[in-house]
Order: sequence, then C-alpha cells, then structure tokens
Amino acid sequence: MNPTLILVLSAIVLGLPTAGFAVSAISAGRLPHRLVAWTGPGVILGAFVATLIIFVAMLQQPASSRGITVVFWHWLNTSVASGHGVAAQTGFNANFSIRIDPLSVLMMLVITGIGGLIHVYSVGYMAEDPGFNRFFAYMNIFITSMLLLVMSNTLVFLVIGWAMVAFASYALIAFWYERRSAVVAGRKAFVTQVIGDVGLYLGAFLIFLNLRGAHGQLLHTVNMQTIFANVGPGAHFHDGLGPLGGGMVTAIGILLFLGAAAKSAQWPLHTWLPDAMEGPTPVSALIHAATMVTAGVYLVARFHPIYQQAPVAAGLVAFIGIGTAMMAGIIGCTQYDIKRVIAYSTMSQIGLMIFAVGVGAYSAGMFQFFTHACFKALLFLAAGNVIHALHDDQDIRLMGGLSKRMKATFVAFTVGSLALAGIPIFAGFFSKEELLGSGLALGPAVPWLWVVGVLVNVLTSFYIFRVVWIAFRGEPRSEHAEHAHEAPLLMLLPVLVLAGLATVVGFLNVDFAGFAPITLFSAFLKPVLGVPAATASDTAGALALLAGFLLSVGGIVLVWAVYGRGLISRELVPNHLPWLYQLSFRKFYWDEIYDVALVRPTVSLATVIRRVIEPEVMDGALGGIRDSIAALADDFRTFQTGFLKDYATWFFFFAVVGLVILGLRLS
Amino acid sequence: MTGLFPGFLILSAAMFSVGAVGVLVRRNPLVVFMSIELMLNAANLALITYARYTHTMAGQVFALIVIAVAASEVVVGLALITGVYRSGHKLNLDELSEMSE
Amino acid sequence: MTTLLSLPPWFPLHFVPASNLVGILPVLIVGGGSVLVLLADLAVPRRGNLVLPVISGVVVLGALGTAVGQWILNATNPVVFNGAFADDRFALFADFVVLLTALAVICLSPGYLRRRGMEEGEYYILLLASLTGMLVLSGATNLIVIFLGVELLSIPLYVLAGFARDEPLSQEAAMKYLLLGGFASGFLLYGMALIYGETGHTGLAAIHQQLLQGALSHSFDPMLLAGIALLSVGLLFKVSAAPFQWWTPDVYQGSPAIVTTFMSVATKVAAFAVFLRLFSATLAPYRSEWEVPIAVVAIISMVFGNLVAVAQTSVKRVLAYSGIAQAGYILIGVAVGSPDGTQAALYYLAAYAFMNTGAFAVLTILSQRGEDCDRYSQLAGLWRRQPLLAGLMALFMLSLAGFPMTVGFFGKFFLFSAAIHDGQLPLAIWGILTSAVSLFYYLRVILVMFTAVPDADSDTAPTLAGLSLEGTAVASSTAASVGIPAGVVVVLAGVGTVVLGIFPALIYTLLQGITVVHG
Amino acid sequence: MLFDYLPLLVFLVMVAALGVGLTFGIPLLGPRHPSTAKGLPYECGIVPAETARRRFSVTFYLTAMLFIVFDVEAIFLYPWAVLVRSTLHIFGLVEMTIFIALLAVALLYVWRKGALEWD
Repeated sequence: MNPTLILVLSAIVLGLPTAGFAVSAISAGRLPHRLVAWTGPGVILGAFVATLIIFVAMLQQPASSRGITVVFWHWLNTSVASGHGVAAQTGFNANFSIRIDPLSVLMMLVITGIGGLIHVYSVGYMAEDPGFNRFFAYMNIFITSMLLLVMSNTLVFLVIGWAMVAFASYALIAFWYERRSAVVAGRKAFVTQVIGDVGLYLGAFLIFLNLRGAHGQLLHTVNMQTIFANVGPGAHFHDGLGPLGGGMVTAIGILLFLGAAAKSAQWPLHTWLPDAMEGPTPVSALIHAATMVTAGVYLVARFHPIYQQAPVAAGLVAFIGIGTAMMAGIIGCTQYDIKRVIAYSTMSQIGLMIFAVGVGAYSAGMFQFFTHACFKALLFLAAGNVIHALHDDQDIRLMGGLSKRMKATFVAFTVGSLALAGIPIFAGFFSKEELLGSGLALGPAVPWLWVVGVLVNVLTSFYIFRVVWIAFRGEPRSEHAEHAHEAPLLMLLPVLVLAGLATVVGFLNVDFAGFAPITLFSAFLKPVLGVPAATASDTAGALALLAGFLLSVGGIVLVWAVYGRGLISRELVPNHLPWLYQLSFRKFYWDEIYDVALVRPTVSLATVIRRVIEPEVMDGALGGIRDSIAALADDFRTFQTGFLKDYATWFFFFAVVGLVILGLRLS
Repeated sequence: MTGLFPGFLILSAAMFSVGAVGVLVRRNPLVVFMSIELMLNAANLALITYARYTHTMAGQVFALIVIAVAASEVVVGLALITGVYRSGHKLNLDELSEMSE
Repeated sequence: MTTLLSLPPWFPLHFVPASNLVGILPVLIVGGGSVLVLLADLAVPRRGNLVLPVISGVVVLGALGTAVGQWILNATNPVVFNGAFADDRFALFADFVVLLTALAVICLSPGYLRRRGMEEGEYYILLLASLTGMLVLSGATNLIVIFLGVELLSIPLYVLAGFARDEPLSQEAAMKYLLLGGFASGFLLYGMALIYGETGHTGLAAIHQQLLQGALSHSFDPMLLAGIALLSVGLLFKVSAAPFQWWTPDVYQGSPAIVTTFMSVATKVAAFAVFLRLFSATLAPYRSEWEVPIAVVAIISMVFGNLVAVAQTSVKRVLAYSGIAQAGYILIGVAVGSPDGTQAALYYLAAYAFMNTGAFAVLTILSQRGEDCDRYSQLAGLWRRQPLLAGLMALFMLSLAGFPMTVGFFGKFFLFSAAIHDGQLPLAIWGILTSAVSLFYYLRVILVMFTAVPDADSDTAPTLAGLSLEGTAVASSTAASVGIPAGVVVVLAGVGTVVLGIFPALIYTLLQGITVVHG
Repeated sequence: MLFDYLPLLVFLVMVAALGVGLTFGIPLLGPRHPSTAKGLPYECGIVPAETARRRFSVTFYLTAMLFIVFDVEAIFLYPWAVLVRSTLHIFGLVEMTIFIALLAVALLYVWRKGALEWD
C-alpha cells in the first residue's frame, strides 16, 4: 500500500471526528442545531468513506503485505535525545504511529460505519433535546478515541485512546446530567473503567520494562509491532519477557485482561453496563453494542501473541468469558427494562467472544464481534424507536401490541432477535456456530466449557423472544402503548439498513463443518490473527451446529409455550425455584456484594481519611513542606540585600572560592 | 627579561587585587569605576608581559583592543554616573538600594 | 562567493578571502544596520513615526534570512579569519534564537515605548549594537573576539537598563549592572590573560591542542586552571548563574520590561553559546577538573533561583529568579558535556526563548505610563479583563514549569535524560525536585490571573483587542500598527510553545549532528 | 637583557631628581615674602572672582568623555601606520577608511545631536 496515501487517509479518519468535536464543542450552544445535524454525522460518514478507501487499497494487496505502520510524527523520543537517531528501536520511542492492518481496518469499518448510522439515527432521536450540540460533540470525540484506540501502534497512544474512551463514555452515559441516576451510572461506569485502565497501564508497563530482544537485550520499546515481533514462541520467549518468563507473561496477560474486562463488561467488572442504559439510546447502541464493549475483545485479539505464550491467562480469559455469558443470560431472562435485557444480552454475547479469543479462536471471536455489532446496534436502535414512541417508557410490561402499531420496527427487532438467537440465514447463526465449533475444538480440554457455551443459546433466544412477545404481541398495556406510532424516517432508515446487514453479513464466513466454506472473513484476518491451532472435525462441527440450532429453537419454543400459549405457568420458576429466580432477578446480587464489600468500606475509609488523616497527616506534612520552602526562601532571599557592595563582595568571595577549587585541583 | 617576568606578573596581580578591593570598599561610584579600570589595566599588563614572554603578538593586540573597549566602557559609565548624579542621587552607592530581596 | 559579494576588482581578495566576509555576514548586516539606524535617526525628524523600528526590523530580518540561507545552502565555514570566528551550524542556531528574540523585541518596542511615554532616543541603535555583540559571541573562537563580543553585548545594555531616565529604579539598575558587569569582565579578562599566558595562544583551537597535551601527560597547569576559573566566573556572571547572579534580580526589576525581555533571553542565549563552545569543545580535555564545579553551580542555581522566587512580590523579579533557575538547568547540559548534553542545552535555549519572550511580552503589553506591569495585583483578574493574554501567560508559566505538551517539558526532559544517560543522576534528581518547587510561584501567577479580583487602578491596562486596529485603548492608525505586531508576537510565542511541545522533533532534527567546533 | 633598560632607568632617575630638586630647591634659593595677595590662586594677576571649587557645567564632562573615546580610538592608527606601507597596502587603506568613516558617523551623530554645543 502506498504509505503516503494511507497516511493521508488515516489522518482524515482520525481528523474528521476530531474536527467535528471541535466544531460542536467550541461553538457550544451557539451553532444552529441544523448545522450540527449535518456536521455531526457527516464527519463520521466521511471517516467511513476514507476507511473504505483504505479497505479497498488493502484488498489490492497480497495478503502478506496488508499490514503497514505509518508514523505521524516523533512525539517523544529519548533515542533522539541519546543521539541514536530517530529510527532507533531501543530507547523510549513513543512516536505517534498508527497500524493499518486487516484487524484495525475491520474495527475502523465497524466504528465509522455503524457509528455513522447511529449518528444519523441520533439526529432524529435527539432532535428536541436542548443539548443537541453537546451530544454530538461527545459522540464525535468518542469515535475519535475509539479510532485512536484501535489504530495506535504504540502502547502510549493505545493507553491514551483507552482512557479517552472511558471519559467519553462517562460523558455520554451521564449526558442527562440533571438525572441523578444518569450521573450515578456514569460515575459507576467511569470508576470501573479506571480500575480496568490501571490494569492495562500496569500490563503495558511490565511489557515496556521486561521485553527482551532476540539477543536478550532489554528493548524498552512501546512499539507494538516490535513487541509482537519479539514475543516469539517457546524457548526464545522465556528470555523474551524478563527473568520471570512464564510467570511474567501470565501476569501481563491477566493485567491486560483486567482492562479488557472493564471495557467489555466481563465479570467482575460488569456491573456498570446495565446501569449505563441511563444514557440516551443511541449511546447504548454506539457504546454498548458496536464499539466500546468490544474493545476488550480487540485488545485480547491484538495481543494474542502474548496470550499464546500465557496459557494460564488465556484459560482464565476463556473461563471468565463463558461464565459471564452464562450469568448474563440467566439475568436477562427476568429483567423487565427492554434496554437492560439487551444490555445483559450484550454482556452475554461479549462473554462468548471473550471465550472464543480466550481459547484461541481469534477470527471466530472477531467475526462474532462483527455480526454482533450489526444486530445488537439494530436491537438497540429498534428499542430506541419503541422507547421514543412510548415517551421514554422502557418497561416491557407497559408495552404490548406494538407489532401492529410499529410494523417496520417490529420486523427489524425480530430480525435482530433472530440474528441474536442464532437462527439460520441470520448473521448470528454463522458467527455463533463458528464460535462454538472452534470453541469445541480449541476448548482447554474441558468440553463442559463448550457445553455451557451452547446452553447460553437457549437462554439467549429465550430472553430476547420473551421481549419480542411481551413488548410487541398481545394488547397494549398502557396509555402510551395505545397511541404509539412508527418512528420518523430518519430513525427508521438506519434501523432498516442494519436489519439488512444483520441478515446478510453472516454469509461472509460460511464455514460450518466444512460445508460449503466461504471464509472470506477469516481469510481477511489471517495475516494478523493466523489460523486456529485446531479446527473442529466435521462430526464435532455438525454436532455443534445441531446442538446450537436446536437449543436456539428450543428457547423460542419455550417462549411461545410460556408467553404465547400459556402451556407453562410464568410463575413456574419463581414458585418452584425461588432462589434461582431471585438470583437472576437480583442480578446475582453483584451490586449488593460490591456495595457491602467495596463501596461502603471505601466510603467509610474515605470519611476516616477526610476526618482524621487528611487534617492531621497530609495537611501537616504538605503544609510542613510548603512552610519550610517558604522559610528557606526567606532565608535565602536575605542574601539579596540590594547593596551593590554586598553583591560585589559575594561575587568576589565565590570567585576566589572557584579559583581555589580549580587552581588547587580540589575537585 | 626573564628575570623581570615574574615581577611584572606579581605587579599586575597586585594591581588587580588593589582594583578588586577598591571596588569592594569604596562608596563613590567614580572611584569604584576607576578601580574597575585598574583591574582591566592589570589584565593588560599581564597580557603584555605574556606577549613578551611567549614571543607572540596576540597579547599586545589584545591589550590594544582592551584599551579601546575600556575607554568606551568608561564613557558609558561616566555618562550613567553623571545621569544618576543629576537625577538627584548623591554619589553614594549605598543609597542605590531601593530594590532588594 | 566573490560574485555573491561583487567586490570592486581592485579589492585584494588574496588578503581577506571573501568567504571570511560571508562567514560574518550576519554580524556585518546587523552592525552595519546599527550605523544605518544611527544615520536614519539623524535624517528623519522624530515625530513618533515608525521609521527606526521598521529599519531595525528589516535589518534583523535580513540577518535572519542570511543565517537561514547559510544553513540551508550548507554554506557554513568553521574557520573564518584564521580561526578567530566560526560560522558553523552551532553558531547559526544560536543566531536564529537571538535574532528571532530581537525581532520579537523590536515588534514589541514601539507600542511599549509609546505606552510608557518614553523617548525613542538611541533605543534601536543600542539594541542593534548589543545584538551585534551577541552575534559575534555566538561564533567567536578566539579569546580576543570573545572579550570583544561580551563587551559589545554588555555596554549598550548598561545604557538600555537605565533607559527610563526619570525612573530611579531604572537608574539604579543601570548603575548596578554597569559596575558589577565591569567587575565581572575584569575577572573574565584576567582569566583570558592567564590562559593566553600559559598556552601562548588566544585561538581556541590552539588552546585546545595545548590542553590535550597537558591532559595526556596528566600535568594540569595550575595557572591555566586559575585562568579557566576566572574565565568561567566571568561567563557565569553573564548567564546569571548562582552564586554569580547577584545583579540579575535588581537589574531585571529595574530595567524597562522591554529591555528585560531582550536581556533575559538574548544575552543568556549568546553567553551560553560561547559557554558551550568553550566547555564542550575547547576545555574538554580538562573535563575532570571543571565537571564537578559546574555541576555544583548548576545545582546551586536551580535551588537558589527556584527557592527565592517563591518569596517574591514582583513578577519581574520572579521571572528573574526563574531565569537564574533556568541557567542552572541549562548548565546541566554543559556539565554533561556529551553531544546529548550540548543538544539538550541548545534545545532548552530555544524553548526558553519562546516561553520567556512570551511571558515578558505579556508584561510589556500590560505596562502603562509611569510603571511596568510588575505587581501581582496588576495581574489580578486578568482572565476576566483579557482572556487571551491571561491564557497565553498561563501557557508560558506552565511551559516554564515544564508541563507536558509544552516546549518547556521537552527542554527539561531532554536535559534530564541526557544527564541520566551520562550517569549524572544527582543532577537530574535535583532538577526534578527544584522543578517541583518552581510550581509554587508559576502556579501562583496563574492563580492570581484566574481567581483574584482586579484592583481598581489596573483596569485601565490596554487590552490585546485594544491594541489592535478597531481597539479603543489606542486610537490612531499608527498606534494600531504598533499594537498589532505586539499581539502577533505574543500569539506566535504561544503557538510556538504549544506546537514545539507537541512536535519537539521540529527543533531536534535541526540539532541533529550539530557538533561544537572551536575553529 | 636588563642593560637595555639602563638608559630608561637613568632617564627616570633624572626626571625624578629634576622634579624633586625644583620643588624643594627654589624656596631655598630665593627669598620669600608671603602675603595674602601672593597666596591667592594666580589668574594672570587679576583678583579671582570666585572660588575655584565650583561645579563645572555638565557639557564639560560630556566633551571630556567624547574626547576620551575618540582619542583612544587613535591607538589603532599606530600599528596600522607601521604596517600600512609594508604589508597592508590598499587593503589596509580601505580598512582604515571604513574605521575612520565609522568614527566620523559617530562624530556626526554627536554633533547633530548638539552634544558639542556649550549651551
């Protein structure tokens, strides 16, 4: 690929959203909404076009030469300061360089493409909101941060993007800052993100400190390509990451995953995601479906050379992923807030992706991310239409009968649900099938992990069609539902586009059980992610396929039986397995646990610090330093008497001192 | 000549010290200024002596230039001193101490 | 080259090759320019017109252009006039900084003199004369030329310091600067005399050879060392490094702000240029002797400057002490001695030029008739009155304190990392500690500007908008034409501070491969 | 050789002797009749109008300074004069012309600024 072209294009990709942010931010309220309504989505779509050009240019290339590193500028570079020349690989060399390769381009496509659609949708959704410009400022800066995160080629800017994403999401979740709940939710999300960030920082720092080159010399590099090049397999690797060898790399893997878990809402850092539904629905679609929550998956996939060397860490990742998937699925079955249900389904689906990348099925995980981005954004936006039509009612018990009143939305939502549930021809089917297939093949020798993964299917289809049934079928159960009507075109169009995508994108990677393999997708990602260590045998694949499919259908049937025909009492579980119901309804009590185990102790500790330690110790110490400095300053300044004679005397005195020291060679 | 060489150096060193001490102890800016000139001329003497001793011309040229430079410094200095004097200050450096700390 | 100069045919080029004249072209231009301004001063009747500043600006621009051209065309020449002068990239870089600063000062001057109600007088002539001295100094490779440069730099500054003729403080500053300066040049000269006497040379290259032989045979001539000591003392005075800084606070405070701007930046740059040339090249063989003392001086400067600045009430004095501290930081580069150190020091000088010129420029713009903007109370609530100026001032303060994303950060960063690379960890540690202390007074300035409420008398200070065309503070079009350049200077300084803080390589690539020669 | 300086030493001794001799010799040789009139500062026999210890006008100092600087510049003429025929030739001439021209400009400036006016 022509580096200059790539440089310019990627500069556009990064620059346009930033410019959009600048425009909306600087002209805080003053700019007419009409204008921002064009610039806001415009910049993102422009970035999308630029990304498309990069994508096409990349396809021109042979698979081997599709990766390119573009250096924007030499930001901070001690290898310059130490005279080794700019190009030195050693020395702290944090150039602002970006990596353009299939993986990053895929992320860029999703971020700008689906992000663009969501922007367009937001124009309609936020039309009456007074904070219109502010909203688009946040949205644009979020896109910028996300792009920076996926494009950066240095740990430094990866970390910066990582933190910027956290902040932008905080701003967006707490967008309606006059709502206390929204602010609390934003704060919760941000705190969780910061916990994750710390993990990422530590991990990156450990790499920087300990990575050794081929000749065992310490590299001290933040250049990710250099890192991956030097995290070789096997023996070379062990002196690859410092004296601790395997232990060190395991620690790094776990720390990095801490960051990933926070972004991707994996246990134990998952509780922020449902609360984050306080934000406007487009935000939920953008952050909690398409982009931010998948950053963790991206991180693990991007750093797979490290995880390949750290089986323990990778196993932990897979384990946590599948566990979260199961837990979230169970919780999803009993929630009544439409957005929360989708949020938990997101958590569950991301869990599956994390599981996949954990077991080493990287491209399967990325494919799931890709399809999921489409149908989950679709679900959120469709839900957004519903909420919009019901004047911000989110409780599905207040809905009902919407299928007649909002046909298009209903169809779209159903398509999304089918895709999510993994019903054939819809995107989710292929991705999830591939995911489970490779999970079966690669799973760390414990099929039951895979079994759990498959069982998630039944839950998935159950909770999502439960929503479909309660919200759209039957009779309206509220005033608003009575008078609900279809969303305006501007909001319908993106939904329909996404519905189309959710239907077709699955065919990009049709490869179940060796049947009619069209594996464009994994072929595209192969240069970066390589091929899975093992692929499922045809029989196993067929088994996976069948099991997954049957369970998904089973879930739907179950919904039909419970909510449609009433063959099974809705109260069955609550009555006979109250603990399970409560466990699910109370979201496994994680919030309560954290509240007791973390929040309250922290708060009380903080109060103690505030009341006792700060005044006594801190103010004492700091104040002491301050005072002593001031005192010293006073002492010293008395030398400066203002009398020329004293100055001359001092000068003479010190000159003689210098004379003596040098002349008699005392030094 | 070599016999006198240390003598000249000692003389110039003495001149320099006298000048320096003069700067330190005298209050009248004119006298302080003269002391400074004395220091410069001490350096000149050293330069000439060395020029003779090392049989190089540089020292003499240096001395000439120093003389010229010193002259212009004197002129500027005297102008400033008269200026201060006319602006009401007594010619006493200790009174020029409004700024301190 | 001869075509470049087009000398008359009968001119004996065999005697003085034209390349020599090309080598000192910037000096010739500025020196000739000062004479030109002298004549123009006679020619034009002074009615507050802008003739002299315009001529001076054009002259400086011309010199700048020549220097840039020499750099680009690689028309450098390390041996000019038989090694009396070196027209190398090192000198050219110093010239860039000095000339840019001078240009900024010239742009600020008309408006400042007008606001302060000062007579133009010989101001521009003296400015250019001093500038000539600085240019001489940056390329001097001979003790005689160095002395000439130092004096040519200082003497006009003595007058400029006392330029506010009816202000006692200014007079006092001039007197102190003159007498202490003369005192210091006495030491400088005597040190040179000793060095000359012991080596028999005034050319730095020849001296270097002598030192090499001495160092190889491990026979360090005490007289020579004494000479080096006196020479260093004289130069340390010029760069205002503690404990030879005594003149600095009083002179900075007393002199008119515009003169202080020029003095604080340009003088320091030129003096450090010759300092670096001497120590990292000529005196390198004796490194074992001077390394520790210089490091000690650096530490003393950082500690003293940063500490005493905390206790100041006058903004100009604060900047003076901060200048002392900065000298300490730059001396780290000298003490390190390695090419990294030299490059880092040069980088810091450039950075210092941007942020310090900017900070002082703000003060000059805020200065009014009768007194400079010098008290914290005059900056109080500046944010409400003139957001742009306040923001820029805050930026300069942050940069001086060494905040990331400003040029000051990289200045300190490169210096400290050079020290660490050279195994001089203590220097870096002292530097970091004192930088932390410096926050006390830099942030205090910002705090005053953004929080405190303005006091009544300072509300009349001219605004940056007021300086511009449609402004109210100054009405006539000529007044506007003196205001715009000032605003441009401040804004450009701010832009430079930020841009170079984000793209440090812009300067660093220039510094790549600059090695210090001594003729 | 130290003997080269013998004539100089003799000369110095003579000068000193002469000065001292004249100072102390005259009172011894001639008779003295002191009177207030004789004690007055000698101003061509006219009785002094006022004390000699009055301040001089600043212009006096000014002129003196200007004289110093221009006077001292002359020292550069001596080495030049020695070499101009033998070594420097036309180049020396050009150089010195420039030098003098600069001094002339300075003088012109001083003059036009009226620093040479007495009142």
